[in-house]
Amino acid sequence: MKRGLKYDFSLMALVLIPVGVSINVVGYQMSQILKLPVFIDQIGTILVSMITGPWVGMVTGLLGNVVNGMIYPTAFGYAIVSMLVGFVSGFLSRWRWYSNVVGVVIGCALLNVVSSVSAAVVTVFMFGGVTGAGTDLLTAAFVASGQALWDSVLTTNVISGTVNTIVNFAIAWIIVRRIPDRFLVKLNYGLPYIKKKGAKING
Amino acid sequence: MDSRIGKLYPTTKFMITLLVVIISIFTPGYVLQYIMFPAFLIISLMAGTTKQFLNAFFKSIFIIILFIFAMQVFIITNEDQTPIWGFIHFSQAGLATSLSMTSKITAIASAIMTFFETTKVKDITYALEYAGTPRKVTFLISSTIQLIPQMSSLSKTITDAQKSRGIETEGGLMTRIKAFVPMLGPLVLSSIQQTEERVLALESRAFSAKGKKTSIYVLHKTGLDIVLEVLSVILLMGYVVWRVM
Amino acid sequence: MAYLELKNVSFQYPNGYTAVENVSMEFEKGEKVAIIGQNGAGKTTTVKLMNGLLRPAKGEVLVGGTSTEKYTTAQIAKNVGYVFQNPDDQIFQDSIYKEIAFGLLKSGMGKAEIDKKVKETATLCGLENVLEEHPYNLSYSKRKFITIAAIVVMDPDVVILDEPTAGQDRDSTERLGKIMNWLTAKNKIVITITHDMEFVVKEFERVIVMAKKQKRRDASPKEIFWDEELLKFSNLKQPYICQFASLLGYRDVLTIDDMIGVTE
Amino acid sequence: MAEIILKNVNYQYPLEEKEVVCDFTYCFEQGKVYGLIGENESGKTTLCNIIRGFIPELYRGKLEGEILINGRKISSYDSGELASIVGYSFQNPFVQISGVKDNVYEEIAYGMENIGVPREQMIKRVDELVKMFHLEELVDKNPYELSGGQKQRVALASMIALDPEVVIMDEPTSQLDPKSTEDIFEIVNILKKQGKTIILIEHKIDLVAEYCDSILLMHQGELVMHGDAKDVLTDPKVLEYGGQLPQIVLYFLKQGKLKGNEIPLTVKEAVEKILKEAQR
Repeated sequence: MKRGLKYDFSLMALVLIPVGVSINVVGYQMSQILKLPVFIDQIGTILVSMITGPWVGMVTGLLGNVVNGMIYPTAFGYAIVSMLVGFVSGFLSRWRWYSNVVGVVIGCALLNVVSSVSAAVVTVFMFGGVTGAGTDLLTAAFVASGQALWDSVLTTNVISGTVNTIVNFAIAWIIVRRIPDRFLVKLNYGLPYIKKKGAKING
Repeated sequence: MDSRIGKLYPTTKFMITLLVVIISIFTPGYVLQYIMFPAFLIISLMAGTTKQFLNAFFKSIFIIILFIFAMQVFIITNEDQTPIWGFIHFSQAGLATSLSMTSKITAIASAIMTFFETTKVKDITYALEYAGTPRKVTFLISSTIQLIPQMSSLSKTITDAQKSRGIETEGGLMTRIKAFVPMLGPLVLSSIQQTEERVLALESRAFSAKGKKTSIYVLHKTGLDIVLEVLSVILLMGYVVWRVM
Repeated sequence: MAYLELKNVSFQYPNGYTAVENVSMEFEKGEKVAIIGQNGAGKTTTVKLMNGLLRPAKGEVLVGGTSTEKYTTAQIAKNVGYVFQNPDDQIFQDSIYKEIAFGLLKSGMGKAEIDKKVKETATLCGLENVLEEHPYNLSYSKRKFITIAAIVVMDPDVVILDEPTAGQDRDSTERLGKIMNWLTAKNKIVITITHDMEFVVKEFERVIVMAKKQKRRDASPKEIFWDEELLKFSNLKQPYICQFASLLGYRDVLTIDDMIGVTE
Repeated sequence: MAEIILKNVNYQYPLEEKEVVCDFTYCFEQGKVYGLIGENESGKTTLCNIIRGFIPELYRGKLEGEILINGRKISSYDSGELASIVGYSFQNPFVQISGVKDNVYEEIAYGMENIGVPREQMIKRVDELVKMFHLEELVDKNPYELSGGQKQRVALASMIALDPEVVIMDEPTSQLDPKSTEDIFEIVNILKKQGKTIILIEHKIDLVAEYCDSILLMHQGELVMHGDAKDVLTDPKVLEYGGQLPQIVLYFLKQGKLKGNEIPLTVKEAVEKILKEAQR
């Protein structure tokens, strides 16, 4: 099947992008309201990338950071991280990694590596190794113990990122499994999540 | 946003912002860059957006700047460091790095914040469309900006509905974690369900119609816009010539 | 003694808008009450005060003689169940069975008993043949029955239905009547907000009219629908048969049978 | 002249085995108001989606039969063109709005912008519509912040902005209170006077009786009864198919003195009839 950009960016996918961004924002707000100790702000990006593929996922990630950046410009710096998360997650979904446990575990690990490394690059080269959040203390501790700045930031990101990635992914995954088949058939990447056996898209 | 600055054409403001960003990146030292902060503070005073400007600055940029100094000057190992206490030491090289880095961050962030605080998203999308950006792109921007507050308030209704069927949102960590999916789930499912109808609603408004589109909302460039734009271009060219020579 | 009681309750939204002013009402077990009134009259605010989603600025809400002030909404929900107007505000499971069973699963009830209760409630709500379906495979109006079932299955003493008749066809409206009667037969209180005057005439003996933030009258349908001054003030309309009777000069007619009676 | 012809139309949603619309044949004429009634899930909305071309374009699935609009096959229209021939309004007022405009004035113009209507012409048209639909107080408000009834009115105005010949309204009042319902039916009246063909899905049968010329009754995907409102809505068979009859009709049927289409449909007609007979 030919899968050009035009194929990926159907009107349905286009309408889902703002929804994905809003889910990122609302997910974050809810985690604040519930005082959860994790950073939940990628649910929408992961979710949308799962059902609409890498390119739409990437745009969702980008748009989320653009909207955020309009208020807090540092978000522009991290746009690349969200874009990569959406992009990689979209490919994993296209390759059907998300339909079995092994794929999910490896996929999560891969997502974590991608986001940790890209975030570390931004943090080190644009912001001198700090993010303005509590995790900076961890980075400082690594640096103080004699590690190089780059290693320290990366280690911090992997540590804090693992929990975040797992939680973000897990919630997105739980919810995707609950999207009705009726809707999934209308999406170009919805097929792996359809529960009805032997389902085919006709027409 | 109804100030003189707010009413400037978005492209004008964008060009000035871009000019500041380029100059800040390529000018050595830190004095010019730091001056940008009070300069943009004055601009936001004139535009009546000081509150947002300072709020965003202290919430995101200021902390980062402090941390960069702390990290680069006192913690990171440098060759010229003089010990103070334990792992804390002072480094002149670290100070130089911090000044260069934080000054650029300050200048660029100040310019970008001012741009978005003084420019309506609506004006930005208009200017983008006028400059030939496809409607699909501007659609994404405007509908996202419109949708976020709606989803946010819908999430409050959903929280209420779930409380009404006995889901606790307060208490121990486990209780709160358990509340997350019931709170977010309906939001996602209903909004995904609605995208279907939203697509139909958009099609009913000829969203996919081919051909040229028009706009009932218009912005006009004024003489001031032209002057400022020409000035920005001249300044940029002058700057490039000066830097290269 | 009344089981559910609102005592001189007022409510103001944080933006300063007063939605309900000095409202008092009492509900006895086994009662079925309709609340009618124009949009913005304060109906939904009033019922949200009953289950603690909103807290009164003045006055108090008593359930079983105890003030609800110190309880969370989730705790009050055990006694006062509230079915939201929009079913999509609460559906998040991938099968109707799970959606209905969700509340019971947390209560520590045994599996067999849960299964029995879910099936019984589903049958009452006309969902017995679609339990394994995804909630969103049903139409919007049918989804409302899922949320009704999800509340009813929890066995609260009070069930509040917010505009359950909106968008329902004849059979579904009749089913609503059946559900309400089943509940009152079990000595529950049913409070229904509705705009469907024919439904009110058919199903209720007690009607509360709200208008302009206050309770205006609490009486039988006959008294309400022939109180022309009240209807005019509250911007409500008589049921069609009443309009018909009124134009022909009859009074106190409520149903088709009444009308046939007076015209014979 | 707008004329919609459906010939032996069958449709099945993807993943479903049952046909939602079976063997539907009908001809909708210009300028009439059609009431499409029947129980929930009897295929009414699906039928409207077919007429609007959303099926099979957006829903996929299997569609058979022939659909002609003004003598041309529906599939030969492009979607922008169809939007200005067949207008569609939805049951749920909350998704009706475009979601990209921050005020009602521009919201109404959105469809015209998309087909490239010149600005001066748009302004004229929007001003007209604002007046016609009594939206003066709403023009500066954000469409998202309107009440359900207001949203529905704005959505209808935005649809009419494209001046479609056919207007489909899918349960426009189901989520509205009586006052807003009246406002919507007022609009139906305005559109009728403009000579538009209107297809109205509605459960409020007493209002259907008052405003519709012809009735189509659907039951399990089939068109089981159709004809003039006076003929269909006085026939007790409607009840057997899960449909409803107006209160006044139910009264006369039970009373048993009048038969068939002698029975008045609305309060007004009934009172007139009785008073006339009393004079005689």
